[in-house]
Amino acid sequence: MPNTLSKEQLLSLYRCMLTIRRTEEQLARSYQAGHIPGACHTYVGEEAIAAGVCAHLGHEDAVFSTHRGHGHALAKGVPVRELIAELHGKATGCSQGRGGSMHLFSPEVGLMGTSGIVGPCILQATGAAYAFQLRNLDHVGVAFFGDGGVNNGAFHEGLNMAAIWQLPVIFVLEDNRYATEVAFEYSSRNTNVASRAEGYGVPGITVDGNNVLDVYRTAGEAVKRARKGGGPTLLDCKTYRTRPHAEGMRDGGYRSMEEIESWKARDPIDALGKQLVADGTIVQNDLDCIENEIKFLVGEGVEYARTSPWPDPATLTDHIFSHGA
Amino acid sequence: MPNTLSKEQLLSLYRCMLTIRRTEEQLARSYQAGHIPGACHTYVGEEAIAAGVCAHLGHEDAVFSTHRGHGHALAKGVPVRELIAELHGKATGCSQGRGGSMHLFSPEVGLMGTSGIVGPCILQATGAAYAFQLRNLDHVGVAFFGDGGVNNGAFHEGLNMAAIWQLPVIFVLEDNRYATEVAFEYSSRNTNVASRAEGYGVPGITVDGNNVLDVYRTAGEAVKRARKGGGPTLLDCKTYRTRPHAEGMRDGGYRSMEEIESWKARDPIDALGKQLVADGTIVQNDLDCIENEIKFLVGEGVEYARTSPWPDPATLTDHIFSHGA
Amino acid sequence: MRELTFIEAAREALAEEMAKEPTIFVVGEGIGERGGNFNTTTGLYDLYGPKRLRDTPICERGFVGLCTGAAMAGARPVVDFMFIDFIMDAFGEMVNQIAKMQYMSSGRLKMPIVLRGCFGIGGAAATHHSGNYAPVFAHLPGFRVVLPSNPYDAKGLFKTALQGNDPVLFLEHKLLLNSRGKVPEEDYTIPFGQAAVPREGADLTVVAIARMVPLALNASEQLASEGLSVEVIDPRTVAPLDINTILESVHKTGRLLIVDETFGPCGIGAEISAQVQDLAFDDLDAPIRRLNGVHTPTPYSATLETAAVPQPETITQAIRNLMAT
Amino acid sequence: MRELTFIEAAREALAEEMAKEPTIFVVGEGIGERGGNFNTTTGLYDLYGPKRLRDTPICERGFVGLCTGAAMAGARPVVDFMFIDFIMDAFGEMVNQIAKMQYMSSGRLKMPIVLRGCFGIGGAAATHHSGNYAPVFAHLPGFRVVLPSNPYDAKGLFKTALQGNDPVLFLEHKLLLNSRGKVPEEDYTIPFGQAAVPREGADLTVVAIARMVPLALNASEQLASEGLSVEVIDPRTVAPLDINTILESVHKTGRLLIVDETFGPCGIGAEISAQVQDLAFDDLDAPIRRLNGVHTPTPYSATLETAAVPQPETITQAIRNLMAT
Ligand SMILES: Cc1ncc(C[n+]2csc(CCOP(=O)(O)OP(=O)(O)O)c2C)c(N)n1
Ligand SMILES: Cc1ncc(C[n+]2csc(CCOP(=O)(O)OP(=O)(O)O)c2C)c(N)n1
Ligand SMILES: [Mg+2]
Ligand SMILES: [Mg+2]
Repeated sequence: MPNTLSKEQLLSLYRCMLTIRRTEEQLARSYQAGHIPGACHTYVGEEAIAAGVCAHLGHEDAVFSTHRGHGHALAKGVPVRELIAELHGKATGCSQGRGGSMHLFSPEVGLMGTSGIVGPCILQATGAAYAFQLRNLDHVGVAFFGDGGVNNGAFHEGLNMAAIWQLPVIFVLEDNRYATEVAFEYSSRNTNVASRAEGYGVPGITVDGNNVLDVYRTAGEAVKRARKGGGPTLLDCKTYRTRPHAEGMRDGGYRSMEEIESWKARDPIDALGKQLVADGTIVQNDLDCIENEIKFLVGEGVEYARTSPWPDPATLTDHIFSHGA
Repeated sequence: MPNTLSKEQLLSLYRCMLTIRRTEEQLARSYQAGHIPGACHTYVGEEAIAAGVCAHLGHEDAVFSTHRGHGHALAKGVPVRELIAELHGKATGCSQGRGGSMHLFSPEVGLMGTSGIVGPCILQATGAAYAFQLRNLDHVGVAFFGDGGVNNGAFHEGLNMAAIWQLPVIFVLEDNRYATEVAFEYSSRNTNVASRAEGYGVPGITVDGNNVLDVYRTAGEAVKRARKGGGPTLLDCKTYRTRPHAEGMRDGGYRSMEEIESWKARDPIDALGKQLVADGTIVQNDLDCIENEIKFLVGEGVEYARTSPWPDPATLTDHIFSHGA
Repeated sequence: MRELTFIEAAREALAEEMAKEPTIFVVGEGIGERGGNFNTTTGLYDLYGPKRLRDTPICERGFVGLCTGAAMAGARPVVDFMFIDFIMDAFGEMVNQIAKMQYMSSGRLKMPIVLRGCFGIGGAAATHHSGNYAPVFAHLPGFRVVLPSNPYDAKGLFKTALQGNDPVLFLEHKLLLNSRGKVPEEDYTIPFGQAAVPREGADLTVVAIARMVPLALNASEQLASEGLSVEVIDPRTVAPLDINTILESVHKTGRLLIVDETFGPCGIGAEISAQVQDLAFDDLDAPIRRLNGVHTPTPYSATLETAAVPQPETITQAIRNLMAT
Repeated sequence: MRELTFIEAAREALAEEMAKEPTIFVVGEGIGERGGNFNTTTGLYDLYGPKRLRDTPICERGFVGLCTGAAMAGARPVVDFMFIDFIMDAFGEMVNQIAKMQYMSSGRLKMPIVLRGCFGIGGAAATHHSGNYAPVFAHLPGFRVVLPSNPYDAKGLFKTALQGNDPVLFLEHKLLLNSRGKVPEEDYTIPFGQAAVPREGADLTVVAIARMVPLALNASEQLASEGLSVEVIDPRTVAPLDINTILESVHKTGRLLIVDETFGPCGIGAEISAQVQDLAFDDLDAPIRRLNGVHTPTPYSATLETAAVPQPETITQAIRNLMAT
């Protein structure tokens, strides 16, 4: 199945993942430098999921995410510079400086929104799917959420409604084993969420979240089925974040160095790069070129953020209502 | 297992069910006569569940219920007259006239409360179990709720917490196939809730909710395990209400006469009575005596309600806070 | 002119808008074939079928979250809560998502969603079926809050709600649902933020909300025979609030009484009083007075329930007292 | 006298009460071994273990409902929400269950439960982490609402909350958590409903809430050099509200300004204004004025965030304006 992917497709998956990685690394540096005033939850280590899923989506497909949404925004097509500018609080950011890390909006590319509250994205993706079904469109709704969201009532109510109305929605669980510092094994006796989805009548598939080709394949089938009226799917993607929950937070106490290192060894970007070079699809130089492109893109993004204007205080109450407050 | 029950135990199960039945029938008449100002959801047809479960509970065990709670109140030990008086809105009611049908409180007998809102009882029973575990008591929390509650987030969050903390709580699902007029098959693709409980790590047992001996046996095992620190259980009791959702409501359109009749033919009270007479445990006269006792009890209860005083308007704001408002 | 009941008028507005706009759909419990517990959708299911009149499981948070996503994806949802009390479990979706979505997305997303429900004290509905959260949604930014007092306003305001692009909380008092009034055949709408003056007077201004409007009109009628000329103002929407009409009236009368069944503290009357004393300080010949429902959970029994709500006599007395001040 | 930070003082209160009362337990996300995102429970897990410092899944509704039942069954729960914004999903349990439980049970059940959380605008927390729902819980009956402005009050009021039998919403402003102040070694409590007068003055009264208290004190200090004598009142609890202290002050000064970061409409200032103009109409030499946070969702970027909250200059200006009125 991987071999059905063209070189271009494979490279664009690689490019997407690396773009997320380098942007997140830059945001971490910007945070440490004091240029990001609010929270900053990075996606480092989990890039394969956003890349593999969003490769199947167009701008009309609606993506909803949560507090760890940088990767989803970039994979869905938000320009690097708009993301960086947003975290810097600039008027040129994707949310015009109103949102920051946890409130990313680019409806024009189908990033319908990320939320600082855990749970709502599951329901909203289900609702977008409802609207698409009602309007006889073959678009899909996609929710990205973490293991911490699984124990929330929104998961239960959202999956049930998607199942009984056979809605075109993909639930993408990013099980990175922890909710902040609380282990999923502690907060759930049953961490096999794919099987739990079946309990609602939603097909559940366990996916290697660090293998972009596995994500790409399973997501492709789920999206295809949804577009054809086949209803929802849950992808139970097992993965890991290799940075702290949020920048500036401790990363000890709740997990071991060994555990972190063992997952770094399974880095999804290295893995794909090595594989493609090994099987002769590409040569190392192809990867170096991509690395350079992205390096430029990110550097340009930081400069853009730095030089962009602050939001005008006069706009404080704009857009509370559709026609003035 | 039934045969391990003494004649007295069998008769008290029968008496409990018949007390509920005759009280509900009286409340229905009182409603039609205009003596009950608010809603009145009867438990007719489901008596075996309250009787079979509560037979294992003491006053220290905490029962929580929902809008259809008359049967649970009576089975837990609320005097018939106090229930009837409450629905009449009298100061002598179990909630002193503040609550009516959907807000029954008798903490002194362990009826911790019924709620007009679907869902909370599941969480509150889990919480009572938490308090019992914290205080090293061997009491249990019990939640009675309907199929409509299964699709509510409270079910998901409550079962999960009960599972991970191994709390002494029994979840008693009364699956009477409808939430008002909405069929459970419509609102859930998977109506096997016992199996869904297993998905949380909560043992789930499917029970014939119209067979009081089956309820008694399975509830007994669940309560015993909970008291011993063995954690929660869900009893998926399949049953049926043979009266409308609430008094004064239509009962057509959403279900057929045949369906109603087929369940009336499986009446839990008749079934037990016939069985006990058939196997010689008792003679018809024993049943007639019970019938007469209860007839008196209910008649006396109506008279009590009729002649009891109304709540004093001067008490309107009492008890909002523990020491005056 | 023909007469309709309040609920018929509101239903006609919904039917007319659904005929024009195919993306309007209604969700709620029993609003499909059954036509709604309060007949809010009677007959519409036969015209528009299950996708546009969607019976839901009992998951208020879930279907409000679903409607949020549907509105973001181009549909125009109407949430029919039956009793408005049931919004409580959906509060997070309403306050953190629906109310903030247009702002967070800098106006790139619209939020055309109407949340309707019956409210108010009466009929021994008791404390879980008697709520009214208008002041809460007037306090928090992002909602239009509508409280019609008669069939004509119900239709005109509901049409404005359905045609607009902002979140609307549409509150229908249970005791007004069957009240009759003139409703023209011709199409019309009533803009938000425009108070009505159902009775003009010179001596004292009464601002009354929802069901308190007819009671205030009766009281004024009665006091007219005593030579007292009372002006009655019905704000119709409390967010936005038409303070100018109130100020003009107070400029004329010098005396203001606000009658609202809802709780006093931080209520609508508090806001009106605070604004009027600030903006019309020199117009006031006496302190502004408030007459509210008693600050207590709503009891069941008639003797208590009656004492909890402003009655014709208490209104008349409050007016007399203020005139004597 | 020794100095502690606000959060140290509150933690000391919790530690002292937990040592005395074994049925007190704390639930929340990361309040176990981690010691709380805001260090609210640092060190307590080692003393009291997992049952009394209970890390929860992300199910706010669930664990608030659990605590409700636990309180009904003899425990004394403390819910640590981290950010108070997270109460939104638990609103139904708070408003329909916790707040009404003592009333519904006619005082036979107590509801000793403390819900605490950090609130307030600042630090680019953006709109899902900047909320404050004090006015909502002052409007609805059944809660005590506490907003300390300094470490001394934080400890004394928290002890009162933990020793009482009523539901308490304990709100801690994020920007005050690390402020230092004198806290005696000796045991003490501060009763609810008793305002503090941190500064006496003769010309004008400022009622300030939480973080606005230190800002108002600074403004008053500055204006003193201009010969203006400002009295500052800190209600400390807004439910119950100590209106008498405010009335006495206004009797003396004749001018009242209420400074509150929270929204204006139907807010605390509206209630204070409505009461004072009613009860002290003839004492007022000028209209009562309110200075509130801007009625808008909270934006991320510093330029917008700053414009949304009363600043030292705006407070000084508001005082000058009112003096000139
Ligand atoms: C309803 C709600 N409760 C609590 C929080 C605070 N919070 C932010 S992130 C987080 C952990 C989320 O874990 P998970 O869902 O697994 O996502 P991850 O951070 O691992 O990607 C928590 C508890 C929140 N944002 N929303
Ligand atoms: C949260 C909430 N939503 C809606 C209602 C209105 N309501 C009252 S009873 C009921 C149906 C309940 O069905 P089920 O849980 O199966 O119990 P049953 O009536 O069948 O015993 C509904 C929707 C409610 N009480 N609470
Ligand atoms: Mg996680
Ligand atoms: Mg049912």
